[in-house]
Amino acid sequence: MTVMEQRGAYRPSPPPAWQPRTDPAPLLPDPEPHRVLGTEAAAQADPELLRTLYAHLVRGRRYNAQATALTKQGRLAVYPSSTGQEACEVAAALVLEEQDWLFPSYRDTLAVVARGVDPVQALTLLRGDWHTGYDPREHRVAPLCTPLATQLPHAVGLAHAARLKGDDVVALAMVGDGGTSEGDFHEALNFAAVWQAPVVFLVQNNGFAISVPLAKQTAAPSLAHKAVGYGMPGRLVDGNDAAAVHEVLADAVRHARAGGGPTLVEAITYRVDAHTNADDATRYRGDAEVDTWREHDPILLLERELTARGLIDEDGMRAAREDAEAMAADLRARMHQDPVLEPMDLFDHVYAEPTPQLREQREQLRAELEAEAEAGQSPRPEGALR
Amino acid sequence: MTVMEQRGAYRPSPPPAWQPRTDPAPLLPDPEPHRVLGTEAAAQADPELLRTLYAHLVRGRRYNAQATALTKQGRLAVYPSSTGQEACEVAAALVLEEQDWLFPSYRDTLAVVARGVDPVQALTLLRGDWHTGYDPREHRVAPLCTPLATQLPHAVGLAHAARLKGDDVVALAMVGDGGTSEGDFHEALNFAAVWQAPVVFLVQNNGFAISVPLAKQTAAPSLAHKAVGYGMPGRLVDGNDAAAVHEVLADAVRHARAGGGPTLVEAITYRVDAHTNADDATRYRGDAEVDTWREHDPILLLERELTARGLIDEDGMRAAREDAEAMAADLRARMHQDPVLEPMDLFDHVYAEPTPQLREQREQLRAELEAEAEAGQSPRPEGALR
Amino acid sequence: MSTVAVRPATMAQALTRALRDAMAADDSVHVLGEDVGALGGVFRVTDGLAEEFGEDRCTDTPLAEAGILGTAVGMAMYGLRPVVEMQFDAFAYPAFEQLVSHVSRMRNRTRGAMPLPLTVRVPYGGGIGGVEHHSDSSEAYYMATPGLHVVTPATVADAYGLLRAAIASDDPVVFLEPKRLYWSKDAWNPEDPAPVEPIGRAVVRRSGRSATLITYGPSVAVCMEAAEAARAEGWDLEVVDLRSLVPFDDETVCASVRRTGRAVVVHESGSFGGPGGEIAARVTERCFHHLEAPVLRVAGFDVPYPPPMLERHHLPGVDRILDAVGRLQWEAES
Amino acid sequence: MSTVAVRPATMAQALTRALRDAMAADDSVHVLGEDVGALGGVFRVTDGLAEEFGEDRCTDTPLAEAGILGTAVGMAMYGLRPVVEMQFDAFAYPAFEQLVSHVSRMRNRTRGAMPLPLTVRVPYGGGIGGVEHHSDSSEAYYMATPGLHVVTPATVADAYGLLRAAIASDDPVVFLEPKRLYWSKDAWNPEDPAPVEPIGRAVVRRSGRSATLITYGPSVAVCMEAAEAARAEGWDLEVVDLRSLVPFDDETVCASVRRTGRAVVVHESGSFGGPGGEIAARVTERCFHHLEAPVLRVAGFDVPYPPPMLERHHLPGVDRILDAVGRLQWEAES
Ligand SMILES: Cc1ncc(C[n+]2csc(CCOP(=O)(O)OP(=O)(O)O)c2C)c(N)n1
Ligand SMILES: Cc1ncc(C[n+]2csc(CCOP(=O)(O)OP(=O)(O)O)c2C)c(N)n1
Ligand SMILES: [Mg+2]
Ligand SMILES: [Mg+2]
Repeated sequence: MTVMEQRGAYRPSPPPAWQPRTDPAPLLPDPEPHRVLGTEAAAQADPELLRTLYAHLVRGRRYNAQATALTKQGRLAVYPSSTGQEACEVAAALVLEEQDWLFPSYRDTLAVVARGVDPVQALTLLRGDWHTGYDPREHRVAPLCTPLATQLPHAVGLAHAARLKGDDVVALAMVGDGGTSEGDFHEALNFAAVWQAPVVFLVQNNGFAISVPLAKQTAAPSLAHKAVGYGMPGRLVDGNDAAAVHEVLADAVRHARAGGGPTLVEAITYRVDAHTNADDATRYRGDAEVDTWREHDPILLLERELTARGLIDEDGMRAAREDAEAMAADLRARMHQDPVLEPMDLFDHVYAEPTPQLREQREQLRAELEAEAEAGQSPRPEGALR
Repeated sequence: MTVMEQRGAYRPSPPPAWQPRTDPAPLLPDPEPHRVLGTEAAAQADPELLRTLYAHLVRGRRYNAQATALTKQGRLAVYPSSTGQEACEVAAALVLEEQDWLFPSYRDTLAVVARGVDPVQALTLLRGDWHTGYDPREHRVAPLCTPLATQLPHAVGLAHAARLKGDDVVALAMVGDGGTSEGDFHEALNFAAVWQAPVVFLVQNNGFAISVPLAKQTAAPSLAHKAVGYGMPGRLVDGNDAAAVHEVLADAVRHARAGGGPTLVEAITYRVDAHTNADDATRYRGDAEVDTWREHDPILLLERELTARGLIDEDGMRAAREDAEAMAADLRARMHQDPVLEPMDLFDHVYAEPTPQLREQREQLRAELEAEAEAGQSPRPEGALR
Repeated sequence: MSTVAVRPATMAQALTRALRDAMAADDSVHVLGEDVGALGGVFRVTDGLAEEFGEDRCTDTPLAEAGILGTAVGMAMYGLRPVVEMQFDAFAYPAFEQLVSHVSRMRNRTRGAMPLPLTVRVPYGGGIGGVEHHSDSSEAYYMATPGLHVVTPATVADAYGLLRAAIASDDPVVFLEPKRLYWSKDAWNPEDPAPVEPIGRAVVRRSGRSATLITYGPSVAVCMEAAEAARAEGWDLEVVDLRSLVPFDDETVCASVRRTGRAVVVHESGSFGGPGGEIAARVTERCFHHLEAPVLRVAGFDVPYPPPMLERHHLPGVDRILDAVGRLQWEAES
Repeated sequence: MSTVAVRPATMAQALTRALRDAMAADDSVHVLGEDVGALGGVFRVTDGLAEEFGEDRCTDTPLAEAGILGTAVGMAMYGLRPVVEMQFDAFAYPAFEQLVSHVSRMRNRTRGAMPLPLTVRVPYGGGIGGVEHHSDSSEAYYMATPGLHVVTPATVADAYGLLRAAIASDDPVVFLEPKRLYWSKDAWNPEDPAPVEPIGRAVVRRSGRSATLITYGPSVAVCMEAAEAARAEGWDLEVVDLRSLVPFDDETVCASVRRTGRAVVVHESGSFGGPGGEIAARVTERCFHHLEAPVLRVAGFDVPYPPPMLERHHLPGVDRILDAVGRLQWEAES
């Protein structure tokens, strides 16, 4: 039986014998984003999970700060910080099993690190070194993806392939609110639903696509409402409530794993920092707005809950901070060593075997480098190149 | 005040102060497609409108048959027939005012003709002559569009431009069920909703995209359900009920004209003929299915209503058929004259002014043609080109 | 050599056979695209595959080319070998971003960790009386994109051999199928197809001493015809069928041009910025002192592909090729 | 000539000024793109336009490049003159189908009834330390698409003049902005910008007698530097800045090459299938008997654009240009 046959096929019969279709009601998101922290539901949350989330949030925040600092020091070419969005980043990584796959956007270094990729390797792209610093297969983490939303069909194809092979694999793909406007978002969600692929789409709605606010991005009741148009459930969650994000994503992953098909999750959060270090956020938003969101900070929310329930004390919080500091110190130290790049590597992975044309060009560069080395250094100024 | 400001901007406030968003309920389509013919609502329908629709349907059916016949005679390169879908084709053209614009897909020659374009001119593309045989500005009909869904953003841009200029113009854009899967569909609908552009999107869901049935195209409750994801109303209509299609489209046009923004209309219909004359429909569907739909034929439905209400008699029906025959005879006669194409025209409209390169190439062709003419005919065989 | 009789087969049949053999030989080969299932594709190249291998191996996708190629990338990331069908050349454009920004670069950006063994079949070119958007020659776009292989057959046997090689390649291959050759027939033995050669070798289709016609795909047959006609004018033309645009077989091409001292590049694609510029430039760089005349180009005009009623004026035909050969400064020799 | 002092201005400032002047002169000029409003674009080229002309004239769109270009087509169909900003070269790829299948062909397919006066601004090229997908040179794709004009400035004055000309053109223009020149400064008088020349004329930036460097956009400055350095080696190089790739100024280019007898084409874009092939081929066709050596090409390697830490090895620099000049078979002369 093919994948297509397993799912009850929908096909409109000729009017007037109109057949009942999929009921849209269960696909529609609740009007209010799901919350756990600070609600009665929090009492049911697993204390161990909450503590783990907390440690990761603190680490994540510190990682963002450290990477931003490294950018100022010229150690990174660019860093798109996820400060304020750590709950989404961390939960996305933690809900996955070993064999599952993560498809991050360019903002999701934190999720990549939380999934287990070495913090320095995860920054390879952003420091101006080769494009992907880790082996995607080793970690089951796709390369950080810059062309917006283009990673989403990859996630669908991979999940579909795994399902065809009978493997128990779920793919979780991350995208921003701006990315939902791209055609690739649409096509990926549609393929996923038609194929009932085990994929979870996590939209981090952080209010902005660089300078463009959500109101100029969509007129929808919510981004999660897009799900019904594909025939998959849409879920809305408070993206700063780590417990809620974890719960909603874990449900969606479970649903996908059980053969229930894809889910679209919209997490409402906020990008506290500028778009990247190169961005000037004062051009398009005021401090007051940022301040409101600081009061709804993901770490603060979780800390309050943990403290209220007596699940953490000052020592516990200090331990988390110290662990984060150690990570940051290590990151700092290792990032201050300049990576050694081999120019000849330019040609080695364009194809499995370099073409004759690339072999010629390789020879040319080799000769140039030798001449340069012989001359001690470039004899002529290279100013025009920088 | 900018267009953006006129529409109440949606922007999620930080949780927990969650603001109520657009209410999705009114955007969702009714579970049953809207119907008029054969229902009590039919009594309210304007008799004149019903008679006009009838005349156009009969003409349209005849046009499809004639064009298909011309294809078999080698007079047309290809013809994608809309037999069975005439109600949508005709209503789409008739709901528009003089100043409005129609954006047809490659299947919508009938709508183009119903809008007033000369029946022969409308076939220019399909007979293998130049790509567009009419002046789009004269008729406010965009060229028939082959790359699927790419005409939709054009409609949005044009409607937006007209609105910015303060002109009273609505654009109606047509697309198939298959076309809804393209990224351009998504992007166009999103732009339309964000800009509140006066556009009506008419999806003719005829069950197939060439051979691919709807079940492999989408898992949505209906295509109209996609509307809510853009924040526009979605409407479902029986696409073979000319009165219902006209009513739903007219409402949507009125809504757009009044500044209410775009609407997505899904018309459930059926492609009775093969995809084009080149297609073999027996490869992917059985006769039985086609036959069921024949019982729900748009002309039959309307004829029944008109007869039951005494709005037409045998004479009236004969008159409609005779009018259609006259159109077909004229079409036949004029299509049997071979158009005269000027090879040198290849170069004249690539740019406002031909580039020096094109002028050179033009000279080359001119010289070749002269040599050919002198030699009486091509001295060497040209077999390899065919 | 098998003893089975060599029967005429069409290029479409050879392509179908190549897909079938590849799918039978390797479970990880999956075909996907629009109408590739029950219909067998609009050119019937995937005919019978869904029936034989099931819909999960030969899948009708939703109608969205970026989605098709994008999901194929994901499938390849998981270790499958997807073969994607684009319905017509111009309908591959929606997938351009996936092709350029992902397909062509995934191996390089992951430093070899994540190769994409993926074939994109694109029916291309004109001469079939197609209405607008159905006759584009898009090879210039693919040639200018490092990381892709670009191949195109001109014969039935090559259609089989090159498609098998493309599917077997560990790198992405854009496989250009000349539409107007789908129904061309050659004597070809499906039970004993020629061995699958590696991608990247041109072949001399006709030896000659006067000048070299460098061509590929749909224009090979036209060049062969031109070479025949040229005998009447006293020219003995060599015809080189490139077969692979990337990698480019400089060796075979330049050996021929050095021998003949004159060359014309022939293709349907527009001239300006088209493949002929690259070919003429690299041949000139390598064979300058062997050239009696500049390398000339006979190509489609630099206009959007014309309507069926005018396409014969656009496509490079025998006359136009011979005119170019005539402009190769023969007086310089005498 | 005005008496206002000539002050140094950046290319970005000149582009802003061109947009502003065009918008002020003609109500139908509309700017749209991602972040072009309050932010003024990521390169600040649209700085202040939304404030001055309102958000309906300078509009932040949803994040979808095909949608941006597709709606711009509709706006142009209604008589507006849209100026679209693509944020980076590689992010124009999603709009490729709209560009090739509609923008470039609308005038032709409607037999002149529906021209599209539309400008697509594309920041292109590398040298700015951008991470992947931020440094592509995509001009080969646009050159191979009949119906588009393709222009690119190398100086502050040309940035103004060419952009005004592009917006004034009744045909679609792909306006390529060399990213690494955005902050380059020239003496330029915004109150008295040079007259807007029609598109299609190259300019000799430096006269010389030994050989011609044919180049454009970001490589012009590098070639000027190379020409200076070449003096030490006894070469007097001419530098031709093409400014317009389509139409191509055969006249100016060939006049120079006929004078010098030697030429090198220099660009950042990859070599194989890149603009240099076309340029070398057409120069050779026209100047064959004036050439002492084959036209050589110095270009980016045929690899996906490398990471910032390696880009200096990829980009054509002074040394590589001089090496090529050295290979122009000077012994043949003596
Ligand atoms: C196809 C494409 N277009 C444009 C860009 C440039 N760009 C990078 S990030 C960005 C905004 C993304 O916004 P969103 O999706 O909301 O993600 P966020 O930055 O908020 O995480 C833009 C326009 C890109 N990377 N890819
Ligand atoms: C971008 C693009 N991809 C593929 C095609 C080839 N094609 C032409 S019609 C068609 C099916 C269209 O189905 P649908 O949108 O349902 O319209 P219908 O034919 O039923 O009217 C396909 C795949 C095309 N024209 N454009
Ligand atoms: Mg965002
Ligand atoms: Mg359909």
